[in-house]
Amino acid sequence: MSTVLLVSQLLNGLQLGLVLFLVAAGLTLVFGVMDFINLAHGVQYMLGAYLVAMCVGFTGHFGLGLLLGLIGALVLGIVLEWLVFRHLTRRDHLEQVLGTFGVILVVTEGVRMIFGTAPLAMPMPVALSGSVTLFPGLNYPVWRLVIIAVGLAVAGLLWFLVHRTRLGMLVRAGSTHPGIVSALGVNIDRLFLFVFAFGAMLAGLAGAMAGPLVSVEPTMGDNVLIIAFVVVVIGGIGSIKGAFVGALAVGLVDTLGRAFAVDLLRLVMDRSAAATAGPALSSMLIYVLMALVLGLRPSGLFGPKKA
Amino acid sequence: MARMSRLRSPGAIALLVTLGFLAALAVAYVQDSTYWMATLARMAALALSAVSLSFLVGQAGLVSFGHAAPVGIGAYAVLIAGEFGVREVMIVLPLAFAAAALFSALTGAIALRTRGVYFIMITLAFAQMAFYVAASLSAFGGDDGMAIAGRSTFLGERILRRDHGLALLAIGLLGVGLFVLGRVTASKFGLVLRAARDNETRVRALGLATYGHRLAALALAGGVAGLSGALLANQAEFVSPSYMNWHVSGQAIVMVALGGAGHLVGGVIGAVAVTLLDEAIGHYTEYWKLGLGLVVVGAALLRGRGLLRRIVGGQHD
Amino acid sequence: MTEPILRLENLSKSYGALTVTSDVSLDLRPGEVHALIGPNGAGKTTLVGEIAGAVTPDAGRILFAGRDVTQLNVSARARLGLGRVFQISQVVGSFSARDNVRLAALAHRGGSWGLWRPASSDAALTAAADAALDRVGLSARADVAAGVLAHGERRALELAMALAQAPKVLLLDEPMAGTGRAEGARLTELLLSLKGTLPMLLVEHDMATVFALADRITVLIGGAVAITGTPEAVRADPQVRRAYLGEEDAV
Amino acid sequence: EPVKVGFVATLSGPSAPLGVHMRNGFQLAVKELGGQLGGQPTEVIVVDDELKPDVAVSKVKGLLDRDKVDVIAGVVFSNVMMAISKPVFENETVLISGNAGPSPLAGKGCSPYFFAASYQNDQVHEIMGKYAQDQGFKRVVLMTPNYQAGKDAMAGFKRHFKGEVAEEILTPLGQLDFSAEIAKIQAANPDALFTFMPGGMGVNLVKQYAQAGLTTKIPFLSSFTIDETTLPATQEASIGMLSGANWAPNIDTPENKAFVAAFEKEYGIVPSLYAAQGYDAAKMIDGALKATGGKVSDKAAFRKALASAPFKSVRGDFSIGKNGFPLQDFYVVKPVKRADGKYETVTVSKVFDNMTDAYAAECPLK
Amino acid sequence: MSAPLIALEGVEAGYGPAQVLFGVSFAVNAGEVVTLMGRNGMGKSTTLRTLFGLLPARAGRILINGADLTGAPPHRIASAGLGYVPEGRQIFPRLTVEENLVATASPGRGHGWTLARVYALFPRLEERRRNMGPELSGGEQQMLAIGRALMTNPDLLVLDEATEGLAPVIRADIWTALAALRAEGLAILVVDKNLEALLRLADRHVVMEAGRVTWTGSTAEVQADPSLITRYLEV
Ligand SMILES: Nc1ncnc2c1ncn2[C@@H]1O[C@H](COP(=O)(O)OP(=O)(O)OP(=O)(O)O)[C@@H](O)[C@H]1O
Ligand SMILES: Nc1ncnc2c1ncn2[C@@H]1O[C@H](COP(=O)(O)OP(=O)(O)OP(=O)(O)O)[C@@H](O)[C@H]1O
Ligand SMILES: [Mg+2]
Ligand SMILES: [Mg+2]
Repeated sequence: MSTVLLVSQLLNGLQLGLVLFLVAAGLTLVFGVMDFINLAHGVQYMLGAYLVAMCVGFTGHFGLGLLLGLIGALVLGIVLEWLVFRHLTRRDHLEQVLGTFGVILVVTEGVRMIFGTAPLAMPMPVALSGSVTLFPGLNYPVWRLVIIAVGLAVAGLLWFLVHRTRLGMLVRAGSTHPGIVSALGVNIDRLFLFVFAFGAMLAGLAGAMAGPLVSVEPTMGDNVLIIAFVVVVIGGIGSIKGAFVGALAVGLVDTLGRAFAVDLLRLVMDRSAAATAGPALSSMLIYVLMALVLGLRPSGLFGPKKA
Repeated sequence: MARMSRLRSPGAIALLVTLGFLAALAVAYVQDSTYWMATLARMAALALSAVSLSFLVGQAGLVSFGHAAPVGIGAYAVLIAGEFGVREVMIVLPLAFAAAALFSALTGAIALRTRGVYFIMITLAFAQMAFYVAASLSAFGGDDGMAIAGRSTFLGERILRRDHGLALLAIGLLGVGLFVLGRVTASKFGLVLRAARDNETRVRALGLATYGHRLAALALAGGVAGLSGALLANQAEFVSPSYMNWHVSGQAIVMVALGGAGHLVGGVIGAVAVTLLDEAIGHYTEYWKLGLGLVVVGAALLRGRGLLRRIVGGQHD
Repeated sequence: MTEPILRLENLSKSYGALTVTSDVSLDLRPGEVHALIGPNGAGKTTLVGEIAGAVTPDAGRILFAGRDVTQLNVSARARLGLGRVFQISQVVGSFSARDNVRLAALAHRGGSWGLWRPASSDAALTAAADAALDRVGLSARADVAAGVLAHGERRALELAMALAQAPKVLLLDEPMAGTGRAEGARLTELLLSLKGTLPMLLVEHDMATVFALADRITVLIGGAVAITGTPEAVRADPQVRRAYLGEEDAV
Repeated sequence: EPVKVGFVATLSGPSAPLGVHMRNGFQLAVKELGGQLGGQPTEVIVVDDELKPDVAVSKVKGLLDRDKVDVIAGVVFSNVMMAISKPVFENETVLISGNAGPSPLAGKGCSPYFFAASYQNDQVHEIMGKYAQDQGFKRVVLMTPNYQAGKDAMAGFKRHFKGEVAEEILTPLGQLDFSAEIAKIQAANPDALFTFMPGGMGVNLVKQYAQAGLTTKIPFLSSFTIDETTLPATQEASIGMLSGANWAPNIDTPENKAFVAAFEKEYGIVPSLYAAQGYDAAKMIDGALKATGGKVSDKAAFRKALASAPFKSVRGDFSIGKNGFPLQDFYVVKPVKRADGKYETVTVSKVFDNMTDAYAAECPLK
Repeated sequence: MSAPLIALEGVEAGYGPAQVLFGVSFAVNAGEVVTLMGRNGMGKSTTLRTLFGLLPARAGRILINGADLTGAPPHRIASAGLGYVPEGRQIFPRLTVEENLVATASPGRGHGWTLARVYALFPRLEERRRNMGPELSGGEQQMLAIGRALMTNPDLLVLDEATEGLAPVIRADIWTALAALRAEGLAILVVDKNLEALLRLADRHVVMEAGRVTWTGSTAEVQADPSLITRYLEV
């Protein structure tokens, strides 16, 4: 196994992990802060991709389109919060699952009615669409490097926001005692709205980042949602640090598993058995990882000790 | 008061539901609508699965996001037994029950270390593993799935071949399932289960080991779900990993939530509602999921608690 | 001298740099009320947790009824006869008060694996529950959901549950907290009536209760035993007065 | 005697575009025929199989029992086809595939009630195998999703390709990110890549392959990966890649010209081979009914008429073999950008002429 | 004379179908210390929750500085100058001790409470400032809840069983601290079981019975007629 291959696979894992982090960060915040299970988070990822694709197409300028699209995602987040989600916070988890599942159906079908079922193209600046030589023998797509940079920047920003600002403290306080926070003079509804819209925008950003790599279609959020949940619980609910570590772990395990599972299995079994067992194993790997983590640490890596 | 509570007794509820289904089946039979008979069989099977999930969610407080796995395992039990030439209901059903219960108990042994949302997700993880294992069983159709050798027989008779025969079996199992799970809910075992759902620290401090009770509840619900899977496999005469898709688990939760988790019948109501909605809207528009979604969101928003709690009233005791 | 029913030998426990239990040894004799007092954060609740099995000590042994229970978990110890009243009420909120106590009685009488007969049809269970509720004066509130009870009533319910459990030893973590004058007086009376038959380890900041009930008092300061002795000896101890009792007239 | 057609298609989920194309093609034909098939007023009942075999079976039973349809048509995916074929055949109803052509139905398990307006699945992979062989490629990497159709694709490719298979990569179904696999392919540095990545997976792969800058270095040979259902999403990224097909918009027959124009006018999108097959499926029923004088009740006559392929396919050469599968031509196609900015495939070369599938010989029907 | 700091006028409230408060009326003036007394379950905590808007008032009015804030969200009521020490401590478990204090603080108004002053009042909190909320002992949590309310710099401090579970010496400290706050002119509304201390601290007393105010009067009146206590607070 060459170093080049290993390095590029590590980069790939990192990049996948950071996209997952962008989705999981919003999810874990909303989850941790409002004790709200938002299944519709994947839909916001999808909407982000659609909005940015549309705005870029409309303005003909990538940066401007991205900005407009993200604002759109923020606005849609606010609208959804206002229409549906705020009526579901402080309710049973089961009802939240029900309500947000309904939102998935409605929004997915709505997008399908408007944009059709066919996947959409995501225009991208030419400068970012090629690949660069990182070192001799390793060509790497520029866009994936951009994703890595954006993901790391957002991670830093979020960590600072949550752990170093008063807003972050309120967010953590509101997650367990919303009534008391508000009885101590803080407008809790506005706080929740903010967290929610911000989470929606992050999901939208993730969608926009992934858009040039993947098929932009109405159900693109489905699988991402599940994997993001995996990330969130591996890291521990409500923990940004956990989401970060969990996302990188999932990204790396998934990528490296797909890259090397077959080769590794070949060491212990014959070629054809490895060829079939390998892929089956690598698709299971992140779930195995999750079961392992939760089996050993029932509240995830960085979750509060008592859930 | 006394009469009300008798109406809410497990026996009365199971009987009412069974009679309701039987009446619908009778109408379908008279009209000779094999379609409706088949649909009723499917509905009863889905209701059975939803009832078992409702037992877990509402009584034990264990929200499983992997309920499709025991259902699928029950279905695969029928398929695999069939491939070995075993098609007798009296063997196949216990087999489906046992296999699904075993799976639930084994995975539950680990999953029960976690609580709340972590439990939701770890059950999903195990169900996904079951899904991928099923998809790699190339001898049994792999990802594509496989037709079962034929519907199960009852004491050697091929009475399930006719749709009303299968529907009768499904309705009967649903009635029995409701009755048994209802009794268990009201029993001392159920009392401990519900207490542990609300305040585990207290139950432990009383000297009751919650783990065993929960594990037993998981195995029981898993087994019942396995029966549901066996029925579904017979109804479709086809088994594939898509039985264990996470969408199916999600749909089961939606059924339970829609009907109200506070009472086992909520599962029946949810399953019937979702099936009928799918049927009713799906016939008119390609965008039927939009309609379903609107109904689901509306239900979640409009209702503080389960539909049924409105009708039947308070908590089950 | 009678053999103590509960004995702690050199228990220690730290959280990081903070030592919460420091080489604590004490015993509880049959029929005795042994009070455990000390400043906030002295480690009383932690010690109760170690006895109950919720907190694992770093070192030391716990002997209960002549048996080493250090390795047993919470429910195993409860089954051996350790009853506990929590500092922060732990009741099953959605159950009626009666069902809460019924649950406790069930734990004591066994049969929690009864899968078939309705729990409500067991008359003996209901009778035991009603008796316990009556003892703490909650009969009138038997059908009210525990989550809806006022704070003070919930304290009484906790005690009723502990009684229904028919424990060999009762661990009481601030049973008086939150009870009013009248309820407090009744509780003290109830505990007095149990005295002599049921050994109790009593953690309490209400000095009136402590001095009314305790046969012996152990004062914990900074996780370590400062003094164990009769109420008079403890009250007279200057260190205890300074660190704990203060100037407030302690009845 | 009005005709009722039950049309089964995947209309929700990520694979919906395929079903939508196929259904649109079918409905376009019915519309052009004045809402009639075989001169009879026709009702088409469309159901969504959700790509779940058990759901499909349940809905098909509804079509058969409640709606009492005369014909079942459509079906994009083979697993759905395998699941529904049994109840449909037991009901002695004709099943006309608009796309799925699983091998069991072509070989020993062939049925007198089954007719395909499409192809046998393996054939499309065989095109690329033959093409790779003809091009003189020595080492190729094969990559498909890890399921039966994927393994069939590899087998189909290897039927005509005699060079070395450097690596066989199986990927999880529904994969989003192919970076790991692309790095592996790059490291293996083969003469070409053959892949079968239907739907959204294909879109992801095409985009990521192009971004890695591999299109010009390692030829991209594919089946069911690049067509008019995915081109709107991949656009420029797909240029330079190749695919196998039994149809392309530029096939030069009058029927095809008319079909492509009408489809674009009606739906505003460029038709794909699924649309063409759906269209042909309707024309096939129409032709057969015309032959029986519009009678659906005479099932034997209807089947006999169908077997004679009584219509002019948009593909030109088209006849039905003894197992119900067509004999037709197969091409290598490539995507191009049209003057109006839309993308479509055009034929590069014809690889097989009037080809029979590999399983027909095993079919016991005479 | 200016309007009272807070005034409840005929307030009714309850949980679900159960009504708990039946026309509760009383007022607290600026700088005044008022107690709310009554046996367990009489509605004291419910009154405070309704005052803070955590429970909707079904009838009646809640006036703060003369402004009608009935139905206003809790944060508006708190911002009007009310600091709340809820029953059962309710500290924020995901925050450190120090974060608990500063998260909801509004510095620079009212009586000028700062972190330093709170730490001076409760040195134990300073020792544990980096610990997470749940790691505190019961009594430490109680101190934290009081400190947290002070950090909002209220004009009226509302304490619901704030000395529950505190060591006698600390309890004494808190009564001393409250007396000092009172001397600074801070108004206090207090629910507590410790009658002797309440009589020493408060100006006026409001006694509740079954959701109704059954007696109000001054400390002098209580001291003059000790039978009041037996009548209202004992069985
Ligand atoms: N999990 C933990 N992690 C860190 N420190 C802890 C933990 N649990 C308790 N402590 C600390 O241990 C000390 C003893 O706590 P404990 O609850 O036993 O006190 P206590 O004597 O019961 O006090 P009180 O009378 O106030 O209830 C406290 O300072 C507390 O902060
Ligand atoms: N969350 C709740 N839901 C329903 N009823 C409640 C709730 N909280 C309190 N109650 C009921 O309201 C009544 C008054 O309770 P409240 O807590 O106001 O009493 P209190 O005077 O503060 O008593 P205590 O001295 O015990 O704290 C009680 O009968 C209680 O059962
Ligand atoms: Mg304590
Ligand atoms: Mg109170």
